[in-house]
Amino acid sequence: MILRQQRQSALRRVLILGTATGALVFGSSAYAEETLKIGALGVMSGPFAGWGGVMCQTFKSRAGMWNDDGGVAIGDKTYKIEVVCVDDKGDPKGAQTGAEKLVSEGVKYIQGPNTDSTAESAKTVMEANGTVNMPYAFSKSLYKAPASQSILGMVASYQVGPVIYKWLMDNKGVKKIAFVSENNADPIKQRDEGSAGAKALGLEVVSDQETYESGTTDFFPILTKVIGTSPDHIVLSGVSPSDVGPLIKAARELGFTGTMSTETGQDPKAIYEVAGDASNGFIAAGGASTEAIRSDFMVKFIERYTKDWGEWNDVAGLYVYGPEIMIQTLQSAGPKAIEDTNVFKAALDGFVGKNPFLKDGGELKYVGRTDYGQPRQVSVPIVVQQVENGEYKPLFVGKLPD
Amino acid sequence: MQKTISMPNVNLSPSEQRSSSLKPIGLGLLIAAGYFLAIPLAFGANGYLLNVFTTMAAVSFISFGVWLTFAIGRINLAQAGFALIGAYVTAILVSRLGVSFWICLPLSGAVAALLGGLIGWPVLRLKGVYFAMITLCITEACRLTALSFPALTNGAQGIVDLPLPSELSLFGLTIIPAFEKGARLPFFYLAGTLMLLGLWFMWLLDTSRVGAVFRSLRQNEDLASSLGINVAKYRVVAFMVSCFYAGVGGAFFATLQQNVYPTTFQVLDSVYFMVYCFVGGLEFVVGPLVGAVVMMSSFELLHEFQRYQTVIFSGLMILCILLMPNGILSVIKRRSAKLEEASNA
Amino acid sequence: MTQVMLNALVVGTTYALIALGITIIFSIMKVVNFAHGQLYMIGGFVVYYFNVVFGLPFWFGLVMSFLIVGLLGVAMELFLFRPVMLRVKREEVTMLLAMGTAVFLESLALIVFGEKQRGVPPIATGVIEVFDARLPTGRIVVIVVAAMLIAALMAFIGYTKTGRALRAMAQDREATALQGVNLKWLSAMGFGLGTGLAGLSGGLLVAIFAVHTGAGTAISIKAFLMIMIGGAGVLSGAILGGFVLGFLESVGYALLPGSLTFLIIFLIVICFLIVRPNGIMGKPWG
Amino acid sequence: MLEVRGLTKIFGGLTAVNDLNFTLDAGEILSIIGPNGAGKSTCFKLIASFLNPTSGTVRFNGKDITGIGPHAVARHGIVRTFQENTSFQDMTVRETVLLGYHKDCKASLAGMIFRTPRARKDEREAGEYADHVLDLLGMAHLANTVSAALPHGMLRNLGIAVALAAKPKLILLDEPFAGLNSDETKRGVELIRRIRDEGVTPFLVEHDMAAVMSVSERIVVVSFGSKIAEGTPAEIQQNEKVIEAYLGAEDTEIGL
Amino acid sequence: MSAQFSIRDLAVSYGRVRAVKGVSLNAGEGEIISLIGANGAGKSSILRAITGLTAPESGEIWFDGERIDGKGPDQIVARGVAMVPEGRRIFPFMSVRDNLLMGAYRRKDNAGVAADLEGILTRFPRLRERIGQQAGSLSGGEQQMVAIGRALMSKPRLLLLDEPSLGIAPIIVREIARFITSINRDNGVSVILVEQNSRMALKLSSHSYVLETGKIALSGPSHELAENDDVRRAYLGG
Repeated sequence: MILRQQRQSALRRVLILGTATGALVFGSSAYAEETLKIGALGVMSGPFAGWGGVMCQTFKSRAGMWNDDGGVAIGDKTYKIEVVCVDDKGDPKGAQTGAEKLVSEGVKYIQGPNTDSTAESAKTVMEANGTVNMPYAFSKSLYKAPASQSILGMVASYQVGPVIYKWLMDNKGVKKIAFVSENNADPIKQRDEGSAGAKALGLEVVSDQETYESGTTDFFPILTKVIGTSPDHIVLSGVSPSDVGPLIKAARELGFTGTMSTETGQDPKAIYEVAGDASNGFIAAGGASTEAIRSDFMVKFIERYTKDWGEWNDVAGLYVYGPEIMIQTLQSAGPKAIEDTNVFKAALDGFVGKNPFLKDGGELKYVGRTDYGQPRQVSVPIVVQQVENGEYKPLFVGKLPD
Repeated sequence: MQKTISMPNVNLSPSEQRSSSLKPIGLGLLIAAGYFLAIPLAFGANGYLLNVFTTMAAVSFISFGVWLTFAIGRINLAQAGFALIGAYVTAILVSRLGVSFWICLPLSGAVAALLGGLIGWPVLRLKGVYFAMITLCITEACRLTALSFPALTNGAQGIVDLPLPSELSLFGLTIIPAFEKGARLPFFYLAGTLMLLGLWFMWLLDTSRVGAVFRSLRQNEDLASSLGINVAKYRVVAFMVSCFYAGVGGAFFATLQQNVYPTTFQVLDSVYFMVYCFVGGLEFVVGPLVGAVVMMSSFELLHEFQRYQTVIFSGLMILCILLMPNGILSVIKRRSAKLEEASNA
Repeated sequence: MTQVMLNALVVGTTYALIALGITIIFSIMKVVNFAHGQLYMIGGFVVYYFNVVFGLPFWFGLVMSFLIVGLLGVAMELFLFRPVMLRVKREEVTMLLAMGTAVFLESLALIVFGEKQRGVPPIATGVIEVFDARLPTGRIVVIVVAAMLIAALMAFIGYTKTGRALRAMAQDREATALQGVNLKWLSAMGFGLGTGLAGLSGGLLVAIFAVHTGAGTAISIKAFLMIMIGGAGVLSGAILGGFVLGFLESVGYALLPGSLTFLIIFLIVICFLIVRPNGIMGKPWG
Repeated sequence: MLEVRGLTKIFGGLTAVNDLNFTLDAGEILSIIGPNGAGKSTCFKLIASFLNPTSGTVRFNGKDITGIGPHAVARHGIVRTFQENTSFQDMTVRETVLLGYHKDCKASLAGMIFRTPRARKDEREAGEYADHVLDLLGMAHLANTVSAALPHGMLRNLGIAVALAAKPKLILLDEPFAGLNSDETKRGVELIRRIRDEGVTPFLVEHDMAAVMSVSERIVVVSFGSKIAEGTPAEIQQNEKVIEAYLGAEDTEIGL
Repeated sequence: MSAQFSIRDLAVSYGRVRAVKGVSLNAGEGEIISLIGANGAGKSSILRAITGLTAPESGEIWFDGERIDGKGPDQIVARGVAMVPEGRRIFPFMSVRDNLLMGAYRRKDNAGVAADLEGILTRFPRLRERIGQQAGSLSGGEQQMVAIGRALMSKPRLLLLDEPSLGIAPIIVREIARFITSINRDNGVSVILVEQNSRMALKLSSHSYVLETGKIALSGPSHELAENDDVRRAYLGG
């Protein structure tokens, strides 16, 4: 059924867009009056399509909800949100061209990119044009001065990691910890930060040099070696959604009995589908979609997303914070910020927004002063949760340092 | 010098004789004028389009190298690997040693060419799919090397925040002013200059005796060697020239993006360089340029289709190969030949 | 070390199955099918849809993965490769066509199947301990099935009339036509057999690994490595190549830091091909 | 001029050429005959250095040229032709012949690309020589025809033309008469004599007995890689070993 | 004579090159006819057109009262036409047995196939010795035997032979010649023989056609042609 739905909508879309081919040349300006164009730039094809694709879909669904409510009020006017997604294919060259494309269409606010290499390449464009973007990448040079246009759109793994490790030390008696990661910029960076964090907590890091290549199907060889160091806990650093299930499954099949975790957002259903019962107890940072803590608004969003894209993806619960805080900040900064991002940036410091996704509400604000010297990170609650039969059960909710 | 001789018994259509209908110098001037005058006048204020044209020019520059290896009958999937080498040479020299970009640019090409020569010497003995596969392995090996030696390449983290090109001066005379942050025109002109120089050199090469030797290698290496042509030497020369183009192009992209990662150039890039040569037409020096322009602009135009962009793009690519297996230029040439024939009749 | 050897055995068997499909296509069409990994991926999704979404038995899905991906291959041969090969002689064109098909299938799969990774319920549970090593029962089932499939395929190619004709066609198409073989039918069938094997391996392996739409390229590159090691177009070479790569990978991961393993594998393959361009079992075709 | 000593080539257990010895004097027309697969072509490839012998030496004008590579052999003055349709498909006849002159070009690589005066002089000389060769072979009228469109018989001539354009001292002709009728063969024989008169020594591999007998001054017969006889055409026709292994006796029943 | 096989006004082109320009010929049942001429005269093109490897440009080909031009090679083989291609074209990496069995691809009578295989091995004892060997490792003469045996395995009623003597020692050529006459005589198979070895062709056949640049220059009973002065000068070196 899911399949058919998607196909039908796919077909319709192609037909509609096909007839509009004539008008597509360099972006239409039909709605310019009351429309606020916001971009999403990320990897939407290839092995990492799960990141940029979900980011784009999340944003589109959230924008759809705003528009259904009549739009977003900024100052005196109400704006409809139009989301323009650009696929950078995970290619730095594509990210730069894509960023230029969004800029040329008058976009001032962008979600993404999703990886260090694409975010770094887009940065040159962002800085030159005064465009604000929210990368989901952890390279510090994106957020530290002289850079000023990028805001980390999520909780950094090296912030989540220690929180989880501390909890594990206190509650599960973990002493020895091992890290496994894919041999790629972001995962390796997260591994290194995670490993340093674990050492700082006094954990014994028994293995943190093992990496596997993108596209590996069989993780037995790599995990054999990791498990050989007999860790109590294995961290899958920056693991891509496509690898997490097979990794958990392989570790359990190799007889690993300790705990496992990752700091990035993962979809529990997908993990459960691949790893089955082996996935139970797997710890991941997530959004706010678990039943115990989510608000009614979150439920609505989940419904909307499911309606738009056929199936809920828990990662969307993480990506939805970016657009939310971006729009809320715009509202608080006022209409001038629509054209001038300096106004927006100036508003970051004192901004306090509402978190509509958690039952208990809570604040949305910007942090990162300690890490970057300026508020360049979205502060969202760290929801640490555990997979149980394809669902997340929340373990605890942590907070980011200022 | 060349006498026109009547040809009894054999009826040849014009396409069977090497025609000079694409008048090279005029075409070169046209491309130069279009690029350096028309585009900046029309789109000078549009950063996105300038970036697209810059990328097109630089990518077709790299593709010229692939075209040359096609000319000697080799399917070269190593181009992205050598571009990555060039990119890292520039990144390392510029960021660690503060060497001027203007020295790094040709130097990256030279390093890539040198490595290409060393690797090419044994590898070029292979032909067909074997050569294609081994060059694919080379591209992967380059990426993995960049990942595996962080002391030099900073591993997976890449080398970031590369400085923009500084002023190029000779005897106190400023030839090229320093690039300003956010200014796109300098890169646009630089890419265009590279592209035109690359095209000019390819044209010189192709129409010279060396070009004829290269073509003979594609068609029959044994026959060529029986005539005293040092086949091994010439194919290594072709490969080195190709790698030089890759290295320079890689250095350009590293500077344009101000960063380099192991994933900056990958197998898929190699494939696309090949695609551009093909779509344009392998018989024509300007083939890679035409192919890059057509394919990249159609990809950009397909942005509106959002998540169907890649499907439609690859579908178009397949159609292109199905309908024009010898490239766009061959179709144009055939049509003009037909028109000529018709007007003669 | 037992674990490393067992890993090598599991990986090798599955790789051999993957390599067989691509080598069949290469031997009969002289086409390096760059879309092999994507077809493998589609095979995995076929099994997923039949088994998980439609709730039918795994083995039924497996048969369907062979049939559906095989038919896809037949269509590729009929509508893409044959018309192009009739018109152009340069082998680059078919290679490029295969690359285009790979990109097309992958992006289409992303739209149709979505971005999530998929898996199926385990076909067998439990783990067997062999000395100090562990071997999950699911994996045993998969290698046994894979080995049986390989044996069946070898028997088919070696001892049946159609298999003989396939071998003949790989050596000389015209001479084969002169024996009364309908080449059009046979080469479409051969192509379908090759892609069907890709689908079958994808479908079988989804039982122990997982599948997502971006999985293809890496599989393709590994498949190329295997057939290059073993000798392109030689069935026994593909099997050998699969095991050699599986062994190198398992041992490499056990002894070396991560990324070095594949760097070294690539370097070995490059050096090896320089010395022996036709692979271990390679025959100088044509 | 050419001296072949103990030439042996083994392909994975299969002995293609076995301890072959013979010499060739300048200006002499020598032929190797034998059935296909007897090792004639392999022998040619070994002399022209397309293959490395398992053992044995090839000397040319006193210099050892064993296994130095085809282009180096060509530079010593030995150029071979190929069987049948070997040509540069997409090149015109004149372009092909110009290429044959390549080894006598004196300009450097860069010089060729950037058209130095030296390179232009080379081109002029190559052009003149190419026209001379085409005239010699009666192909001037086909100068601008693409090889692939050449009439069948002309391809062989093109092969000889391009070999001659390389100014050889010794030309190895691989089955120059295959597929010719007797008329054409006769003209071929004349052409070979004319080549010899130009100062190029022809050396043939052939299995057309009649043609070989009429053109050769000396014949070497090989069977299964080994030389079984050597001598003048008349001697060969009477040689018992040759009759037994190669020619056979006439069959009265079918009249052959 | 009612012809079992006939060609009318056949024309064959490759691209712009016309290889065969309006050729007509007939062969009666059980007859051997030969086509002689230089390379490029169009002999092989005619055979390729008959077997369906090349589609004729125009003209008709009739076999057993049925028009077979435009049909695929598999259809034509099914009707009882087999060809031994120029250069033998055996499958070098297959055993001699598999090569021979390939010839019987279309046959369903397994017992008959086994008997015919036995018959061929009896006729060519050398092949029996090498039955399991890869065909590529055989000598030229033996390969020719495999190629002819393979063609016979399809039980043809018309056998096309393209240059069976090419590159083969005269001593073996005789053996093959004897074999051709014997299968013609014993099995009643009609034969179209294409040869450059004009002497052999004229000896073996009852009727011959001399081809020059795609056209029939001369034709007639072979023994008459053998006496013709033009033929003697051009083809027999007399």
